[in-house]
Amino acid sequence: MDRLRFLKQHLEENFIVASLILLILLFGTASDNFFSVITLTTILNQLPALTVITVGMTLVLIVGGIDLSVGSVMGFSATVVGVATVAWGLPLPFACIVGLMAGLMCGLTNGILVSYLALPSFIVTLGMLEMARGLAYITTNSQTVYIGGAIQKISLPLPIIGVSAALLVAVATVIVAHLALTRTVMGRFIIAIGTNEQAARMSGIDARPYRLCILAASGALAGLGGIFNAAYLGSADPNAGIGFELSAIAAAVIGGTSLMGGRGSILGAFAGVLIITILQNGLAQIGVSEPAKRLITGAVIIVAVLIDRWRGTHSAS
Amino acid sequence: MDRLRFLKQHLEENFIVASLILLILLFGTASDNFFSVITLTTILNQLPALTVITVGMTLVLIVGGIDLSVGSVMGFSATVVGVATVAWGLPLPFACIVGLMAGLMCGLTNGILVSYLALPSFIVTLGMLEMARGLAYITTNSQTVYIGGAIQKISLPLPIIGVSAALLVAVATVIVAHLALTRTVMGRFIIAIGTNEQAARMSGIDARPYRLCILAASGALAGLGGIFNAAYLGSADPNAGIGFELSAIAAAVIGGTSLMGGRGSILGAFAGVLIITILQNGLAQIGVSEPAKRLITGAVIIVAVLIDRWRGTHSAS
Amino acid sequence: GDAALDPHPSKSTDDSDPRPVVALIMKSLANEFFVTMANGARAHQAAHADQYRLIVNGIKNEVDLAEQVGLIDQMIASRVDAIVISPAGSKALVPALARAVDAGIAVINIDNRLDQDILAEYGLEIPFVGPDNFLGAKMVGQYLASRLSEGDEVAILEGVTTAFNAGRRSAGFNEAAAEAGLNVVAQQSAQWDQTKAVTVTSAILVQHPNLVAILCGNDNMALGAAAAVNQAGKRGKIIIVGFDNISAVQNLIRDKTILATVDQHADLLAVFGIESALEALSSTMPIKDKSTPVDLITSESLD
Amino acid sequence: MATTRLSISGLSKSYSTPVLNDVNLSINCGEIHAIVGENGAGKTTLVNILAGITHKDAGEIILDGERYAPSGPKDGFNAGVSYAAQELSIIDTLSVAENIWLRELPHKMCVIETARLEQKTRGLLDLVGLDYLSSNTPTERLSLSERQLIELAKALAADARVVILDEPTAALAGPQAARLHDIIATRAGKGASIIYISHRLGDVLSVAHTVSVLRDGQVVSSAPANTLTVDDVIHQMSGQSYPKREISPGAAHEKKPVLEVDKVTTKDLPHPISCTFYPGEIVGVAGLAGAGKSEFLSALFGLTRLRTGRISRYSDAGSINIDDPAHAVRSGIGYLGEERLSMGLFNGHSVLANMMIPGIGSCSSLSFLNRVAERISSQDLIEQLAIRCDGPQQLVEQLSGGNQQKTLIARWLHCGSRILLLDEPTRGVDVGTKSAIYELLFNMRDEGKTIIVASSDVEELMTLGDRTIVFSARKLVREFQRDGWAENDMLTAAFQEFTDQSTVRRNTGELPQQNTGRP
Ligand SMILES: Nc1ncnc2c1ncn2[C@@H]1O[C@H](COP(=O)(O)OP(=O)(O)OP(=O)(O)O)[C@@H](O)[C@H]1O
Ligand SMILES: Nc1ncnc2c1ncn2[C@@H]1O[C@H](COP(=O)(O)OP(=O)(O)OP(=O)(O)O)[C@@H](O)[C@H]1O
Ligand SMILES: [Mg+2]
Ligand SMILES: [Mg+2]
Repeated sequence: MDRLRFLKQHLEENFIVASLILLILLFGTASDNFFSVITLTTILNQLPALTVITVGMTLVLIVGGIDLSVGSVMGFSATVVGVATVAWGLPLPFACIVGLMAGLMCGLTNGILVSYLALPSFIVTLGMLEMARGLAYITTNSQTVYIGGAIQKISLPLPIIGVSAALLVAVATVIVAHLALTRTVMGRFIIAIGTNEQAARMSGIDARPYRLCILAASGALAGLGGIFNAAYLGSADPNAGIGFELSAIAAAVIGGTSLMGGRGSILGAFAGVLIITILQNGLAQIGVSEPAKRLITGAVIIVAVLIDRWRGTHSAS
Repeated sequence: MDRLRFLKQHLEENFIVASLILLILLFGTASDNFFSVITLTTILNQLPALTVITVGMTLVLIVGGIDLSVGSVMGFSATVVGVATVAWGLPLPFACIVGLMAGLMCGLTNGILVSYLALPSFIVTLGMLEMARGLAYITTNSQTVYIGGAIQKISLPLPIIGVSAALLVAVATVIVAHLALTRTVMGRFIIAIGTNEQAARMSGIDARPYRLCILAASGALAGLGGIFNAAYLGSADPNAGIGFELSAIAAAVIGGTSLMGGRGSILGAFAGVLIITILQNGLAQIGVSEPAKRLITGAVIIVAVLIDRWRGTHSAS
Repeated sequence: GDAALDPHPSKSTDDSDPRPVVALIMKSLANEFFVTMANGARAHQAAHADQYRLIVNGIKNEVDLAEQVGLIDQMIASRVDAIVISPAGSKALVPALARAVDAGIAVINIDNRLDQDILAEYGLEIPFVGPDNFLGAKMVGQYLASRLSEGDEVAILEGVTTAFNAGRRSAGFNEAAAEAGLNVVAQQSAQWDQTKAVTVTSAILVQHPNLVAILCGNDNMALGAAAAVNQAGKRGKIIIVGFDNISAVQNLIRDKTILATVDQHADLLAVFGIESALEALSSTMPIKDKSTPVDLITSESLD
Repeated sequence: MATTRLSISGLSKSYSTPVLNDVNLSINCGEIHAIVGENGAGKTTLVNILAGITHKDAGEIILDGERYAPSGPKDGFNAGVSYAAQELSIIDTLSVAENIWLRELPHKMCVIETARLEQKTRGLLDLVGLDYLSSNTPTERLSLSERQLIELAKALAADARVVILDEPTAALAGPQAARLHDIIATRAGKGASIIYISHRLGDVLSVAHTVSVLRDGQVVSSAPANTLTVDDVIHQMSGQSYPKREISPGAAHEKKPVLEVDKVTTKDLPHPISCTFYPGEIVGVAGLAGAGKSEFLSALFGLTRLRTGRISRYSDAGSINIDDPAHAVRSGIGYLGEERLSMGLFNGHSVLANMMIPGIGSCSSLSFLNRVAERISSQDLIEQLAIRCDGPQQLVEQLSGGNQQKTLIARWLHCGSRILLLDEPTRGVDVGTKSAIYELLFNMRDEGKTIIVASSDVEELMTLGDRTIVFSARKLVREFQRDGWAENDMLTAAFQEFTDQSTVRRNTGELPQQNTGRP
């Protein structure tokens, strides 16, 4: 019984993997230099920020909410890191902690409003989307802050391992979140709350602290994404992360997370991040025009979910 | 009994009206020239596009979906109107029809994918958001198309009535949609489907054609919004409507529509549109800085829903 | 109508304050270029506080024409005396500006030139104060070409493709490249955005291993390109030039990561615009177009 | 000789395992045909196929001489088959009248004619005994039995040839069930065929003309009701019989109280309630529909805010006030709600996950789940309660209604609560399992636990309750000791607050006004 389920789940994730491989093959044939170590490094370099943010988003979606503020919070946190390093002269680790705290604060605010004032998360985080962007502009006086070499080390390959510290942290985040969701009591509770809050309440689970935690975590992860973004750019861009929320949601949903709550997979979401990142890269390598990029991106998002759905009905019947 | 229900509903809408009046008074004291006929005209001129799009969005939300593509579809339809007038030399009414059809096509595509392939509307319309924008760029070769005087008549005040044709159409749309939702059989079905699709199915209602119709209508209304936008600008802007989807959702939710489906009010949504438009106008007249604008906008969105919620718990207990 | 001919349209209802009101309408207040512009304007106003009052507005994103038209209407509603505008689009704003002129408001066009044909159609003459983006781009392109040899592969990062300035700058880059016989192997848009610029540059670097230089339509994209080059381990092997001279780019020019940029003096742009507006309010003579300087910024010129 | 209305032959349906296997059945015009069987026997699946909600794998259905193969519920209605489902199809955001007439709202050019709708609804509400409700009351406010009656009214609204009622009385009190039986007898007298599914075998034998027994996906017998006894039917259903258990009264009042209700009022319970519960007793809560039983239980669990008074929980750890479900569960109180779909089940998740939720602590260490322990516990519970499923990993929404109910009961058995609040615990549960559940409850009582059971089934309360408290019109009116009362005494008490029919209307009908009239 259990074996069968495992196999089925395996197959499900394989469908996403199949989409991924298809995409890679397509770009491989369309572009001469797609299959190269440098392409791989390029893609790996781009992953960390979207990955950690998508992990947060997936958790929020599973608990039955949505977090539209991640992109702005990421931008805000990046500017905080930038200003903390450059203007206040904090050493990098402290600056990063301050950046994380900025993200956490935004997340906590979202969480308190959603949990304890029972406001819809869509609206609260939409408000925060505006406000965190405003804060990012205030922090930097709307200017890009050049940080310089030190912070870039976070996103440059480490000597022996060959991948960056940012990527390691991002992958660790994926693993920890996956285990927390599937193996812990808290994970069960989060899924229960997302599935049927009323029933969870009748089972003695108070949804509010969990909602609060998850939204705060999403804020903190967006803060982490901000650090990665600053490291990636070597500077703090107050406009960083515009539209990131939609990419993160798309990645989560491509990976099988339901927008209705109660259902989702962190590993699947990670596969979704890979698909989106590879798509962006491949399209840039082929050098297609901006309109064509839009058309192709839109189509791939729909087709990826279509494949997922087709698999769903196919394996169910 | 009926009287009481009516009164209650009346009171509910009054809470939004109270928020509105508060906002107007605030701006009236903060800016010398806020209370003037020309401010009123300015605001009335800006209403039509957001109004019709919010009507579509509200219907989609009530039937349990979401339409993220409205902004892009509006842009696409505006460019189609522009190209039809300028490049193909179609007379204005025909060009407008072609523009409406463009919106309708996008909406139908959304509708078919959501209803008959059972894909989540969030993702389908996210894909359409990208694709329609790509189409808008292709249509105009990424350039603003100058249309000229004829189309502007739509958004200029009519001689005797003193308001524009666009506004008349928009208000008519609000009224028709309100009556359709509250008085017709189809309205009941839409509410039923949005509340509990399974139960609706057991009662012999097939959700698919209704979902399809509503999403198609939302596309057509976005097309209408595109015509209004082109009329407002006197030219077709391929970037028109970026971020409109979030404004429309915010307006709908401020007006009491639930993102969970089954509950919502067209009149409330219209009040939401007024709040958002007045807010934008007032902030511009005071001339606050961009970061402050963001902070205030975000806060107003949250506070408006907070007032709504406070009213909800208050009248329920 | 008649109001347009009135040289002193002091319609401000606030009689206690006789100073005229000048509205500065920009493309965005979230972009350093326009922040500099706004700061220049505010500094000027502070120095000439007795002469006029200032309202500064910008739109949320640089491409939202409808929002900018809305701003113009709001300024008409606020009964300002003059509008100094950096238009988000060269065509779509003309009708709204025509309304402003009809309402007796003096209008000055800065930064991004309005479409002459459409102005003519409305019978408008709106003075223009601004730099020549094409010339600036060509200038930095030529400076770059002097470091390269014929046949070298270069790439262009373009801004938002629908923006007029983006097109002018790309055209300037292309002309400089053509004159020097450089080979433009890629031209992609990174939407003025730093993060997108890294993605696009990284991909171009993979696709064109022999690339020697990248010309960027603004400094944000230049910063992104520099980060991408750094990540690809090609630091020092690829020359980058930008546009706008934002403060963050100056460090990189000093350490030679970025070769050069162009300063179009955003602060002066607003000041010249406001001065033209004040002139229009106080004289009956038609106001002449003014050209603002474009300067090449290199590590030498920074010191 | 009556003519055949519906003839089913060779009907089969399989999911992962066969559910219906070559079912043959024939139903006449004017006949009340009962279908009985254990939980998971396939009754709901069978009628779902008739209503067009599920599609058959094989077999043929003849309706009045014509082949009948509905492709959806709409086809079913059009063919004159109306259906009151086990999982109620009430839409919360619509009014009573709109729910009843949803598929044929009276309209002129698409605009709903409110006056005609109201008038069409009035008669139906009177018929099912909801005369005190206004036809535009929103349905989300109604109690479970009221919702069940609305579902019935909906099925009776159309003048159907075949009326399918799947456990229509599961939440109804005696008088209401009797009323329903009168209604269907009248309908049958006019020529309609009624398919009646119920686990209340006494009712079945008194109201039905024919009784068919479904077991292992097949019809094992189909016989006139007057030739059968309850024991026969039970035997045919399960292949075994259940001897009546000797009930020993609980050893209550020996210790100090565990739960004390002190002058409590809530929004829906306006009259102060005081009572005390002790370890080692089962307390029944009786009352008619809307009497306030459920409201009382949810107050005990901390779900409803108290207006006045307080509820104290005494345990070894001291005394606390119950004001929140999370506190209640932590202090060892378990609660089974009456509405299993919205208040209990986590659809889309496994039986295991559904069972383990409140007691998950015992299957985890340092908050990490112990999957082996989970599987073993859930397997045990499945056997203990005879839950028919493919294993602990099956999705809970695929279980039959009765088995879902058992899954929810299992949840609290596993949790080891000291106090159990059970609202309609055996709703839709078959006779065999019902006695197994009673057995479990008695054992728990004998271990010193306290069990409070609200039920609309008087027989159940007589069996279980060491004492029974009776609500009438949202007021606690009487308390009976075990064996100190007969069914009639309870009814008298339950009607106590209603001196005549008009008071019934006023007493319950005033509710919505109270709610909206509040500031
Ligand atoms: N969608 C499904 N997938 C898998 N199995 C199903 C599904 N629906 C029903 N079943 C199985 O079919 C069997 C019969 O279920 P059904 O609901 O018809 O039983 P029932 O006789 O109505 O029982 P109850 O008295 O509990 O209502 C059950 O064992 C159930 O697990
Ligand atoms: N949310 C609500 N708002 C208003 N009235 C309510 C609400 N919930 C229940 N009621 C009313 O309160 C009364 C008591 O309901 P309750 O559910 O406690 O009845 P019950 O005794 O459990 O009946 P049943 O046997 O039908 O379950 C009913 O008349 C019901 O209509
Ligand atoms: Mg059943
Ligand atoms: Mg009840």
